[in-house]
Amino acid sequence: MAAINWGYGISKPRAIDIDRNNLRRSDEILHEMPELQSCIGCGSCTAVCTAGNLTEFNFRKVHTLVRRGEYEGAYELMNRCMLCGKCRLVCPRGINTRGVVMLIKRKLGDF
Amino acid sequence: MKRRVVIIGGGVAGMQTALRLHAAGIGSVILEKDSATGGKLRDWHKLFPTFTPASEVLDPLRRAVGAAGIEVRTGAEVVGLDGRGAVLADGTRIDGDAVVVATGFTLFDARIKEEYGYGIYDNVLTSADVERMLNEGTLSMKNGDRPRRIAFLHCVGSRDEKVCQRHCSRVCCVTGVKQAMELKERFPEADVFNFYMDIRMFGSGYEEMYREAQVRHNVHFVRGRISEAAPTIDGRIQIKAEDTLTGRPLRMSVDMLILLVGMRANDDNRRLADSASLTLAPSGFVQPADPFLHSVESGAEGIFCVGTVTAPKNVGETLAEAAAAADAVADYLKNR
Amino acid sequence: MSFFAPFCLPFMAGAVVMFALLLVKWSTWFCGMPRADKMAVLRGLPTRKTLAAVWEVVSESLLHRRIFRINPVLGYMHASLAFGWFLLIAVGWVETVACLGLRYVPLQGHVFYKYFAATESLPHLAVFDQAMDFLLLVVLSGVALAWGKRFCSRMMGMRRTTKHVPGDRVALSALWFVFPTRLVAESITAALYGGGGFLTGGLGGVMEEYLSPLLLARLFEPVWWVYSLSLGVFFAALPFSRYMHIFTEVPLIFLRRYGVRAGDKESSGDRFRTDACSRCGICIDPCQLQSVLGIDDVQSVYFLRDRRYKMLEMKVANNCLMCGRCEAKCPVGIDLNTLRRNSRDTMRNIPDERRYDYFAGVDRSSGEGRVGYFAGCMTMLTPRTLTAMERIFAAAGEQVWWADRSGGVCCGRPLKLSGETDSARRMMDYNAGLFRKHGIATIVTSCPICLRTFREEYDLPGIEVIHHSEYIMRLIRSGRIKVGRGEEKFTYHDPCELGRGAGIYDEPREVIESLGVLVEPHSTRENSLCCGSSLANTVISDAQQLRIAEGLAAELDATGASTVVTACPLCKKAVSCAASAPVKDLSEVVAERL
Amino acid sequence: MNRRNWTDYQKEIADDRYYYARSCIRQNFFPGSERAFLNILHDDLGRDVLDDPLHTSCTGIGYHSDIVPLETIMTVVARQFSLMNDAGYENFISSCITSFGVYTEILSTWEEFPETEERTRENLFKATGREFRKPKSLAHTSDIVFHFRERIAELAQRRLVNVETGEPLRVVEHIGCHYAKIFPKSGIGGSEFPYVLAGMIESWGGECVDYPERRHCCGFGFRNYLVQANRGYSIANSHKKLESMAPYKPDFIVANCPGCAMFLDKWQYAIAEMEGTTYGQGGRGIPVLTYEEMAGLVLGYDPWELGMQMHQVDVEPLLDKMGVAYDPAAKYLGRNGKFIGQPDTAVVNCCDAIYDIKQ
Repeated sequence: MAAINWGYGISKPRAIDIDRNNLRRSDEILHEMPELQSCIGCGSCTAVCTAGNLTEFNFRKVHTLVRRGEYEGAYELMNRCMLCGKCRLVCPRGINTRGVVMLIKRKLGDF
Repeated sequence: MKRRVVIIGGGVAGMQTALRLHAAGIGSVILEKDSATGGKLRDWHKLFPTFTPASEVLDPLRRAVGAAGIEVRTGAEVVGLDGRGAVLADGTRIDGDAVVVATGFTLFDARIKEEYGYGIYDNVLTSADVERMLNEGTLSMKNGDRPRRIAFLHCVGSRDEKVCQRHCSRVCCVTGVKQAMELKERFPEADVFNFYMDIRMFGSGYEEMYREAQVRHNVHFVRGRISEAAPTIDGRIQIKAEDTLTGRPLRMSVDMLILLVGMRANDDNRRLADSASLTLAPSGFVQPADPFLHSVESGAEGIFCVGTVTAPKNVGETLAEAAAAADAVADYLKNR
Repeated sequence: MSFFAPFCLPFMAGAVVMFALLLVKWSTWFCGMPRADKMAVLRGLPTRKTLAAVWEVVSESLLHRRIFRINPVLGYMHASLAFGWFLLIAVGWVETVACLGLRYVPLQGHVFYKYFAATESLPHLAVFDQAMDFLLLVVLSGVALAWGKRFCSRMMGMRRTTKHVPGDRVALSALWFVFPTRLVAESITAALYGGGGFLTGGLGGVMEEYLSPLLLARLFEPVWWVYSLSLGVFFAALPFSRYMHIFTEVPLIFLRRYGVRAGDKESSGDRFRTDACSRCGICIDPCQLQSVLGIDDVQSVYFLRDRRYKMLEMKVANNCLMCGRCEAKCPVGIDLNTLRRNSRDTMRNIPDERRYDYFAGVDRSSGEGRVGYFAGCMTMLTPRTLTAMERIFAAAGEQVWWADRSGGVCCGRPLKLSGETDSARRMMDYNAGLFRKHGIATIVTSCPICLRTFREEYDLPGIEVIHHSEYIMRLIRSGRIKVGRGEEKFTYHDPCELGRGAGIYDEPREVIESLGVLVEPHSTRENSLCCGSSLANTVISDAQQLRIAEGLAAELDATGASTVVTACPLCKKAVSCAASAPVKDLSEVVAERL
Repeated sequence: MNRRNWTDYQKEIADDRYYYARSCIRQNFFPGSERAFLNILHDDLGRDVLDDPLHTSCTGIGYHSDIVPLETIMTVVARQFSLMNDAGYENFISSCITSFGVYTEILSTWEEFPETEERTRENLFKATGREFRKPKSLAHTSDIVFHFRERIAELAQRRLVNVETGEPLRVVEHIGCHYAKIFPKSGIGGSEFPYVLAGMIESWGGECVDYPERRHCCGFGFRNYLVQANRGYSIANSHKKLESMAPYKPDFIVANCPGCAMFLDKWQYAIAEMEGTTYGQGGRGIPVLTYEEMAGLVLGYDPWELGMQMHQVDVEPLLDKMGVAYDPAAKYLGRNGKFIGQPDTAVVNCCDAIYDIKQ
């Protein structure tokens, strides 16, 4: 291939392409914790988050991305969580949020 | 002296009003523009949240109307009315002592939202199509295949400035959940995605249904509105939306796109309102005298309204309102 | 006199296998222990600790005093089997010495002395015949109780009995055969050759009367074979079964006496703990996951079993409230919570040095004072506790440094409980650094979880860590705050981490008694129930947590108190959902009466 | 596919006497196309069309790049109208989609906000002493070709059919954002299911390909291309379209807008260089035609006279398929027979380079 320096490349698409994403791990996560599907995205968890208070970590966003098959970076983001459990106390849907953090880390970290 | 009430519309609202009036010893005549009574419910499969077959509501009503000997005129389109009767399209006048407007609603025409491809792509359906096909037992893709991925789009023709339907149609959310469950039961191997702006589960048992759809049926709810639909090479439909919860655009291809069409006001509400000086709400629905104490009175003497002619309602609310309307009519006739 | 017969072989083989395996196992476990632990053992050997350990071995391994305390019937069962069998061996030894004088007798000679005494016409003494028969009867009664426990655990006052692995079943079956066959073998011997005490002799007499001598003669050798075989099978299976506890409890007692405990990381020394579990099942009953939710495969006994046989699953390890109710009752005194924690560590600890780099430079503390207040994450969600503490500090005229009022870093215990030990250390180091930086002398916290971590894990020289209940008690005692005493009835719920975890039972009670009347709930102090919201459990659902809280709330409501007081934000949240009386933090009820 | 919607969007198109406004990009990159349009209208269809040398750029590129202010562009547009008035014409036709969008937008703005029209009249008068009347009709040149598509079909020397197989050629049409996305009613068929090119393709025997990214922008996007920092985004959009159409194995792309034709053509080369992907049959790229070139081929014009040697992607495979006779030796000879120069062979012109070929 000709090595031409164009000064730019083809920008990566930002779209979440569910046709291309592999939902296997997402399905496994939902299978182990079906209650996660009942998230209505109210954002309470993120609002109280101890780690979110200090960084831009957004639990709601990360678990939603994981459910869409967007795994890249999710493990590292989940690692910002301190597992303090405040989110679990405020979730209106009664989701075991600490369990979700641990489950996502386990599935994405393969342990 | 035998009193007679003219009831315009032979759907569940009209029939129930007639039956309640009959129970109070007041006769009535039902004017139905279609060839049979039953209205929209005739084409409906099952009712939320109990999955009761629509026929289990409709058939007893129709039988009771027949048994009570209530006069039903089918093919009778009303073009004008006042407190003492209605005028039909052919010019005949039907006189009575009071008039009940139970003309119902119109389903939003999904073709207007052409970006969703209804009427263009074979496998884009409306919620009404799904009910009809479930009734006929013909629900499948156009080529007879079983869909592997289905998307529902909420709020088609509801809460949409662009098509002048600002109101919420209320029942589409729960219909979307109900149909998602029905489809999931029919096609367990299919993935079902509901694209929504808000999920409004206002009725008793609805929220439980919603959770059941999520947790037990694994229906995916994506908070984002589909912006457009396009065909793919293998005859599927590619849809685009923003996944607002992740703040990123989302796209996927589906085998079937189901548009949850909203309830809109009848086009001839304006004509009827003008002929009888009724008030219309900005949404085009008839505005009752007030929403609390006179919710079934039109404000015009001798004219009552019931059911979805005043606002989107579900079947249960409509039936209850019909009883209230009959009561108000009886009261009116007694005091006149 | 050779003291040998072919039937002895299974027994001899079994005994050799067992002792060899024990030796190999113990020495590998011991050698694999951290150096510090081994040194502690060596240093402890010549001290009084050794004597204390010997005494404990007698009282616990033989007499089972702790089980007796918890449940006398169960205690008798264990003692009759363990101590009874021990005496059978010991008295048997004395018997051979008494009969034959001081001379070498091989092991099987002692064990099967009745056989050799009969067949080789050795002397036997009636007093020993009677004594040995009595001991055999005691052991047999224990076996009978064990049978009964299998079929009806309630008889023992236990709701549940344990479920076994296949290795256990072999050993258990063999064990059940050992004493009945011994009875039969000695009885037949008595029938044929005479002798025997009231039991074997009596039964022998009955046999002689009703069975033909020919049949008895034919049965004689086979019965001794069966007895020897039972013993051999039991001994060979023992190292692979729960009966390993019989011997393993002994070194465990010594280790404990020498101050060697389970740690944050799994070590081979933990095998002395896992294998010392007798699977008595005493830990099942106090477990609220079992009693309230009917979950019956995660309790300590199953956890230790699964861990020992390397079939531990994450969902078993994670499904525990770590309330400590079972640990408080464990007759062997195994560090159940620590073992579970270090199992979680093995499963989940993935060191990541950069993980919490974002802590760098964070300091959101405010105020200045010698006393620091660390509310804790959960207290942020019980703001009334926070404002009550503010009022108390103001009333006492205390200058306070607020560590985390505008957000801080978690104490690290929740993460540690989940197994991520090394990452939790980063939080602990951060907070410890923060405390040291601000030059405080005392750190007060409202959260028992934080309290325990600060005390056990933090390196805080010169800083005293106290719970707000202790702090308030001191204020009241010293008269720095005055509270109005009324006739109101309070009940108090002991949070797990505060009571069983940190041993703070009396301070909150003293505070409450200075405000009004304290009525204790049915399960209180060391026996208090868990609220169910424990951060240690990441498996059960919110609905299940609520059911546990409802059980606790029912006990608290039953006291008829007008206010439920607790001293943990999590307990407060959990109990408030379920109790009909208002639930308040200790600080709130104090602040209301200032 | 149900095409009923296409009939919902129709517009009046004048039948004769057009005032022709050229396109900046088209006359620079596809000069043969504009020539062909004039020839077809004049010679083949016998219509009166004025190619007025006095008119200027509409300044749409500057306008969409935030360089030319609205008042200025309005005045420029007003001058074009004034020139048309002078010439005695009333039907304004534009060769460029962006110009068409600009004219439509300005006429509509004047309609909604008459004061802006007044100000424009003042500005134009101050600057040039001119006055103007608004055109009676406004159309894009493709609208005109669409208007005469059946007549062209009658005159056609060949059809959009593969002469070897007899199958209709599979054509991807690209309409250009400014044609109907700004004012759907101003485009034939609207913006969702535009019919202007599809109508030509169908009338001339081809088959229109409907693919998922059909409505997507070609990638030009003015500032997205013109600012180098954004150029990766520009090419990503073309890439997305090409990826989406490739499985349909189109025989060629026809573009409405001069910019789109240019970017869909030239980015194919850039993509091949950047990531080694070439599209089209045999890895030779998908030829990109203007609709004038398409009409010219149908009417039997010589491909080199239509300027098709100016394309990045070689058109010869398409010409072979259509059975168009051409002289390979004459490709780079100008009208006077002089050699006009030849570009280096690039990956999209060369079939022996090994690339990941997506058909």
